[in-house]
Amino acid sequence: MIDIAGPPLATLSPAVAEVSSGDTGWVLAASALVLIMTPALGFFYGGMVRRKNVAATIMQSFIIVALISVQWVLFGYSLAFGPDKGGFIGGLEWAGLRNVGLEPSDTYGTTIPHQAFMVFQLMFAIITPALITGAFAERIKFKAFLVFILAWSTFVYDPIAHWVWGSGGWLFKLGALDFAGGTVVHISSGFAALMAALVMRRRLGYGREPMEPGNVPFIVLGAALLWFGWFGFNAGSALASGALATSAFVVTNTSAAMAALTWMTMTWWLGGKPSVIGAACGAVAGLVAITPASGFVTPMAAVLIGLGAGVFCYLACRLRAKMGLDDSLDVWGCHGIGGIWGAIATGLFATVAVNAAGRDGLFYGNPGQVGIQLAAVGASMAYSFVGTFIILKVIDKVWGLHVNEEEERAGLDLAQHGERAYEMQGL
Amino acid sequence: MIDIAGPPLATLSPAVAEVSSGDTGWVLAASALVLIMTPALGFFYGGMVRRKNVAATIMQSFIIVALISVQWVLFGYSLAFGPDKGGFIGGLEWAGLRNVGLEPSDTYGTTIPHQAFMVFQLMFAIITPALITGAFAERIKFKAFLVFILAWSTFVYDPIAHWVWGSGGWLFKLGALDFAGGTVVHISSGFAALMAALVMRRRLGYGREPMEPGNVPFIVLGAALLWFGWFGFNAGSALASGALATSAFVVTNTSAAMAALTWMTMTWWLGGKPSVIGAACGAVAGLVAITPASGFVTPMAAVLIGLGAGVFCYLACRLRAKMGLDDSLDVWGCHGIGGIWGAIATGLFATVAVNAAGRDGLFYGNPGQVGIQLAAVGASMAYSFVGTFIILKVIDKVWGLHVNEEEERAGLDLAQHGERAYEMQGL
Amino acid sequence: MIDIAGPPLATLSPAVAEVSSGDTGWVLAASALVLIMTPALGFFYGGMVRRKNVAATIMQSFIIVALISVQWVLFGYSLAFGPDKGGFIGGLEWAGLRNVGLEPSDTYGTTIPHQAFMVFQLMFAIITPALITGAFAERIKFKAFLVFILAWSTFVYDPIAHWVWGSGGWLFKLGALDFAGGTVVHISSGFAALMAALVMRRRLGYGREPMEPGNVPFIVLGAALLWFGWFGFNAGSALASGALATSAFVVTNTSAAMAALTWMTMTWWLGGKPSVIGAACGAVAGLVAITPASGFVTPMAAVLIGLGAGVFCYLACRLRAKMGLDDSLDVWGCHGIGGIWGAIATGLFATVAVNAAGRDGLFYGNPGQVGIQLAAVGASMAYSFVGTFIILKVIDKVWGLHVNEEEERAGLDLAQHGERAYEMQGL
Amino acid sequence: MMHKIEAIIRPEKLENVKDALAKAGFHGLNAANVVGRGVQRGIVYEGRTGERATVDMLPKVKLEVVVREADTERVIDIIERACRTGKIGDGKIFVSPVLEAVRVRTGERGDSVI
Amino acid sequence: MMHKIEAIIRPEKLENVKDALAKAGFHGLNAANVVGRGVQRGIVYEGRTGERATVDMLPKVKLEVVVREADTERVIDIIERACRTGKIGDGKIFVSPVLEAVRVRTGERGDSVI
Amino acid sequence: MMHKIEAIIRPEKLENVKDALAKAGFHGLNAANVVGRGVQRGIVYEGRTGERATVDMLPKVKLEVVVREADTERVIDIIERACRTGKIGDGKIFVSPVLEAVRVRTGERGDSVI
Ligand SMILES: Nc1ncnc2c1ncn2[C@@H]1O[C@H](COP(=O)(O)OP(=O)(O)O)[C@@H](O)[C@H]1O
Ligand SMILES: Nc1ncnc2c1ncn2[C@@H]1O[C@H](COP(=O)(O)OP(=O)(O)O)[C@@H](O)[C@H]1O
Ligand SMILES: Nc1ncnc2c1ncn2[C@@H]1O[C@H](COP(=O)(O)OP(=O)(O)O)[C@@H](O)[C@H]1O
Repeated sequence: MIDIAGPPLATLSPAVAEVSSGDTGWVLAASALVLIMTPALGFFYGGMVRRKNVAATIMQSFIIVALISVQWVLFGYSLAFGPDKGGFIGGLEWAGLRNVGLEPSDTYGTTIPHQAFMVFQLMFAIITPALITGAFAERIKFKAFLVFILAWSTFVYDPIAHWVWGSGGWLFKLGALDFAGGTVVHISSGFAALMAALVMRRRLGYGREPMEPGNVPFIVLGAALLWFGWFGFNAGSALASGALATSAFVVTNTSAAMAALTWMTMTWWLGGKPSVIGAACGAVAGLVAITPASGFVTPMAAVLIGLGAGVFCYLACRLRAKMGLDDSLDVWGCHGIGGIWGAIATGLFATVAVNAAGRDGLFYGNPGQVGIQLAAVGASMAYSFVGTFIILKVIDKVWGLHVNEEEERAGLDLAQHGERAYEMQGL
Repeated sequence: MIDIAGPPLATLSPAVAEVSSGDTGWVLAASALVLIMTPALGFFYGGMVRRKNVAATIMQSFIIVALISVQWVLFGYSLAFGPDKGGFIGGLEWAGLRNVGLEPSDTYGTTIPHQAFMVFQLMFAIITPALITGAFAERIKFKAFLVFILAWSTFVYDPIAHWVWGSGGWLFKLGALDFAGGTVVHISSGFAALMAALVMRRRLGYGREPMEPGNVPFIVLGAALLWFGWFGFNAGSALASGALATSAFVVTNTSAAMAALTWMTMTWWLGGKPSVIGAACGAVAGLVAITPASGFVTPMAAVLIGLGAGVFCYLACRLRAKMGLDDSLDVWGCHGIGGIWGAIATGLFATVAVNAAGRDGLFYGNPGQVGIQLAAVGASMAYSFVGTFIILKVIDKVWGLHVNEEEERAGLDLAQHGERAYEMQGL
Repeated sequence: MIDIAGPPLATLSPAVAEVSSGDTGWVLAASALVLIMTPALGFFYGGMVRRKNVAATIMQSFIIVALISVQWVLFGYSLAFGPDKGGFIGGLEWAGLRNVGLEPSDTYGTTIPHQAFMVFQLMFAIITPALITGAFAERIKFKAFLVFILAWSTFVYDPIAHWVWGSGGWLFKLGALDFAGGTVVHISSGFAALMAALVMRRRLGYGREPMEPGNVPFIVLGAALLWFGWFGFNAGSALASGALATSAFVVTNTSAAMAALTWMTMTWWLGGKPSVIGAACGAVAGLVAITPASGFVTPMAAVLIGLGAGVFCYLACRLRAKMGLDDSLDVWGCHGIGGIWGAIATGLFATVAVNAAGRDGLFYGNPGQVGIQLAAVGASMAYSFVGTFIILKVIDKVWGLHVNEEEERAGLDLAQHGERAYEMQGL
Repeated sequence: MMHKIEAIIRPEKLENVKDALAKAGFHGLNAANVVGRGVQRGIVYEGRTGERATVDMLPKVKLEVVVREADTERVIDIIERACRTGKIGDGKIFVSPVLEAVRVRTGERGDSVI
Repeated sequence: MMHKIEAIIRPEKLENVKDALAKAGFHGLNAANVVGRGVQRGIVYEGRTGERATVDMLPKVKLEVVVREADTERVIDIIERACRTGKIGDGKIFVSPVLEAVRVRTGERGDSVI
Repeated sequence: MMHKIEAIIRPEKLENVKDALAKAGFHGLNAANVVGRGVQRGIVYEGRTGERATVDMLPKVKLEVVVREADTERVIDIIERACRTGKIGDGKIFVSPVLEAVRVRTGERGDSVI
């Protein structure tokens, strides 16, 4: 998933259509690793909400896995990666996976079965909308949620994925570097989350009542599994096993680690105590920031990228809180800001010494790359922002977005699903 | 693990005995993935029982991993895959893994070390009896449980595995298609569970007192890890990395997703609210149903298989409840019915377009396949049903199956293991 | 990571510097598997402490992942594996990963990128200090903890890793067999834990108040994920996919299984009931004991090694308890004794039939190997013991090791991190 | 003399009643989770697969306020108004005598401490 | 006048006593988890590795039933019978006066509401 | 007659007071978790990202000891001393009358059972 100017390299050599067993094995393993990230996210988020909402929050991530898996096979993959229509969207020629077979594609991942590329990409299509759920946690109607996810995936994610990764996509052609999805995944979801927080009313009692996280171990469990899965996310994006995958693996781990330390230190310094949740959030922020850069930078650059992620994302979250915005689980601070920082950092630290198919960044003598990166950031940010607004407003009109007050007080677990997360300890 | 008529292909070319590093890597990774499924099952089941039984329920799955790992190495593998004795059972020539070395077998998985095949198979031998534990949850004596598992593995699982997968096994010769264990794993355990529910008395208060699940997040955690591990289960059953593994991976994911959506929708429709537990159970049902078909069908067929799994298994569970049968965690509904549906669906949707080594099903012009599938279903169903009955009755006579009333009231955690799952919050 | 006498084989053929995609894929997958072990350890330990300390305990493992990931990249790897200085330590030539690139090293893991070897080794450097945290659980100051880990890693782990695995390391040259880290990982951490328990005061109320484990499911979750990850730990230590990795995988599973059964049986026999925690601890003990042996022994030897682990480690834990030593979570009993047993067992059961690059043990006609093993044990034991003492004493003087009484009563979650693990159920 | 007013109320009403009491100047109170059975004999619980069971003990909150005898009626009134929905399960209030009250911090006695 | 009967009993006996009271027509009651110490000074807790400690506070259920004075003896009797095992730790029953009872739903007062 | 002494104290003081009471010969008692509000109006809770909120209900332990009337003062005194820190939030003690006590195990009545 390297975005570089010009036609994808693979198209130059469509003859090489043999499946590599090593590469396929790695991409399948990576796909499994990315799959587990979305339930992991459910635990990361589920641990942060109050106990009356934990099952519902986990459910949101879990059911997205199911929903988008079906959407993708039916038409999502075709919209995102199908034959290009004007640089903006893929056609429906590949709907129902017609023409998506077990031979390698001549465009995407040319040493692995086309379906392996498809299923790896699916995992990204799953986790992106799942990230947004942190913005409207603890108060959205389940039905409205389902419609939102389906619409957002189809009308926001699929086009942006096409722009950046689809052969023929306009951002792809522009030469933006985005190894594993900083723009497509994190900026799009981060700004969708910001819009959701602007459109939806805040949680009852927000800013007055304490909203203590219900289960800190779940937060760490989620963060740990996200970290684990992110190796598939980033190192799998090499679409092959070998040096590039190794490099992506190493910088991913380094950035996550540095950001976890940094965020924890920030909470120690500004909040008085080293926060466990802060360490977990920091790791995620570091993973976010390294995502677009992961195929282009050195381990020492990753240390700095992680440092920046810890500082910027933490401050963004505090700012968000100060503004009284109820992006309940800080999706914007983590993914929006982390994604922007990552995109810029890619423009700063990228070097062809790591990836000959990439480009140099500012610090390696190519100042123009930063501008290209910002263009990609701006485009996906704006598109996601506006698209999310429209979708939410339509849903609010037709079905209503919010549970009513009584349901919110009772908690979504009971109100929306009729199930308590933990057995009532009725003696 | 493809079952087709005639001698296994590999035996035709025993000369090719070189270990493929790519295939071995994939099979080892897949084995690790399948290993985690059994503790995952422990959480899936552990979350469904009341909190006084959660540790004991998780323990049942966990200790089965240990117990069968030793049984398999000592004699189980030899019984299942050792030199054929009349199509019914393997001989003890391979007991203690004698003759099971690091060179490829000339029969099973001919590009990987024989021990790699052995250990991959072990993971199936582990999870199958673990599935049954859902049927007698919250009331079995731990000692009786251990004896049951050991006996059932030896006298029921090992023979059926031999019939279907062992070279020389009679069902193998019949030409039944079972890619990853619909018959051997799911039908055998599902009907063992039904028998267990028939033989054992119901939980105290069953049908009068609410038996609220103790920990819904654990259910979803279990289901998510099962989904994750099932990629190893099904795509690993190709015993090689490449196109077939990719295809199995894709249909596995698709069926799970569709079934999760379907089951959730059924609970919404018939129960009034979209159930979180329902989504988790649905995913498992979809995974079950696709298991025998996973090497033979297209992604669109997987959508239909998942749909059927969601509908049939959910209705089977309701039926079971209506009949007042205490198959406590619905093993029969999920695995018995899901397994049957999968076996039949394989007979309907299989196509040699996906797997040249397979066969066409009804919809591809080979109506006879459905009959063969039903024969395999019937045989393993009947054998497991009867075998389970005998084993349970013997154990009941000798040691007693049930904990006494006082122990059941107190919960198995304390009564059987002397450990509470969660620290008593004694202020 | 095979330690045999003489210069490492790889150095003999520095010309073969090509990256194998299969081997790299396996080592990356194995690295991810080992990464998840440390958070898993957090849950294993976190479940054993009282609920007021669960988040803090999990945090210790989690933050070590971050801390050591950065330390390793900056200088740790260089100290452990950098150019040898007198057999005792590596030089700082590789600090900041200078000269650690994407081509294979000519010394370590010659078919995979040097950074892949580096990151695989990192995972071992992470988990080793994390193991120690069980010794001072529920009472250490977070700041002191951080300093301790950093110092211990640098001054104890990195040198020992160099001795045993670094090319030029003196134990390496001696011919000690340690496939995956019995000495480096388990004995060093186990005896550091013993020293920590000797230096630090016991938990308030120790021996008077019951210290009931807070969350048994977390213990099993941790043990299961440790088991899962340990396949990467041991089978990954082959640094290649194939027969040796397969063999390591099989014996790892077998020993874990046997030890889990054995420990559980011991608790049944001596404690009256089969303990769930016992089964989990047993599995870990079995994994510990097989670690040094995992590349050298047969599955049947693994059964015996697991049996020994279950018996010896369990008795060691009881002995420890009887002596009133508060090694709170039995690190010494599990890792110290398990590591020694494993090192000796390697000297007993090793056979070149499994690994031609290894050596025969006592039972295969080479009694001298046991002596060499004991030398390696003794050296790392003594060094770790003394090093830990000095580090702890210095920290105690400068910052103080213990939280104060009030903080200990309140629990580390609130006192050190200002976060409760579970939402206060304040109605 | 003082009275202890014990009110067994719907958990979701605790916030309401706390606020109402604070507004009227009654800050001191304590509350705990209980389960209870009354005229409201229980609700039907529908299980995973449609099986039904009756839960006869429902979760309630027990609120305790110790007040001066003279304030009893006012406090009862506040609680009643804050907690009434008119549907079965609204709860009960019980009043009992309290002979003495002590402030631990200072050792003060009598109804001035409440 | 009314009485409040507080019974501190073994948790596993709650089901019994609830049923017995219902049979005798006493539906209204509430219950909560407490820990307690009495003649039963505690039990020995054996840890993971054999270390022993004494738990002096054991989990109990505190059952509260408010009844008409005239019913007090009957209810005590029912509770005693439902909870007695004859072994240490069976619990205690305390009776105290209740001056007033209110049904929140309707505002009704007096012993007809219980 | 007997008295019930209800003390609402800081959770971290329970151990102290239990020991002090045992030393003075008072073994029987029970305790439960409650939340409470008093002069101590609450503490500020700082969230993950710095947002603040006031928690007005703080966790407390409610200790109950039923004693002979003659022992009331001594027990109050012991509790006061074991629980006093002098800072707001030390808690309250309330005393109320108990008319009867029953030992379930034997059926014994009166103040000898406590
Ligand atoms: N006699 C009683 N003694 C103690 N608690 C009671 C009694 N009667 C009712 N309660 C408590 O009051 C709660 C509400 O009573 P309920 O009869 O359901 O209310 P309503 O009178 O509005 O229908 C019950 O759940 C129970 O906890
Ligand atoms: N004086 C007391 N005040 C309050 N609660 C008490 C008192 N004495 C006993 N209890 C409660 O009663 C429970 C049972 O008392 P215990 O003495 O163990 O029963 P028994 O008299 O049958 O031996 C104790 O656990 C405690 O909760
Ligand atoms: N009038 C009251 N009725 C019932 N409980 C009370 C009352 N006043 C105080 N409490 C309880 O006592 C606890 C301590 O009271 P507080 O006023 O904070 O102590 P202090 O008087 O030392 O400042 C409160 O948290 C509450 O649970």
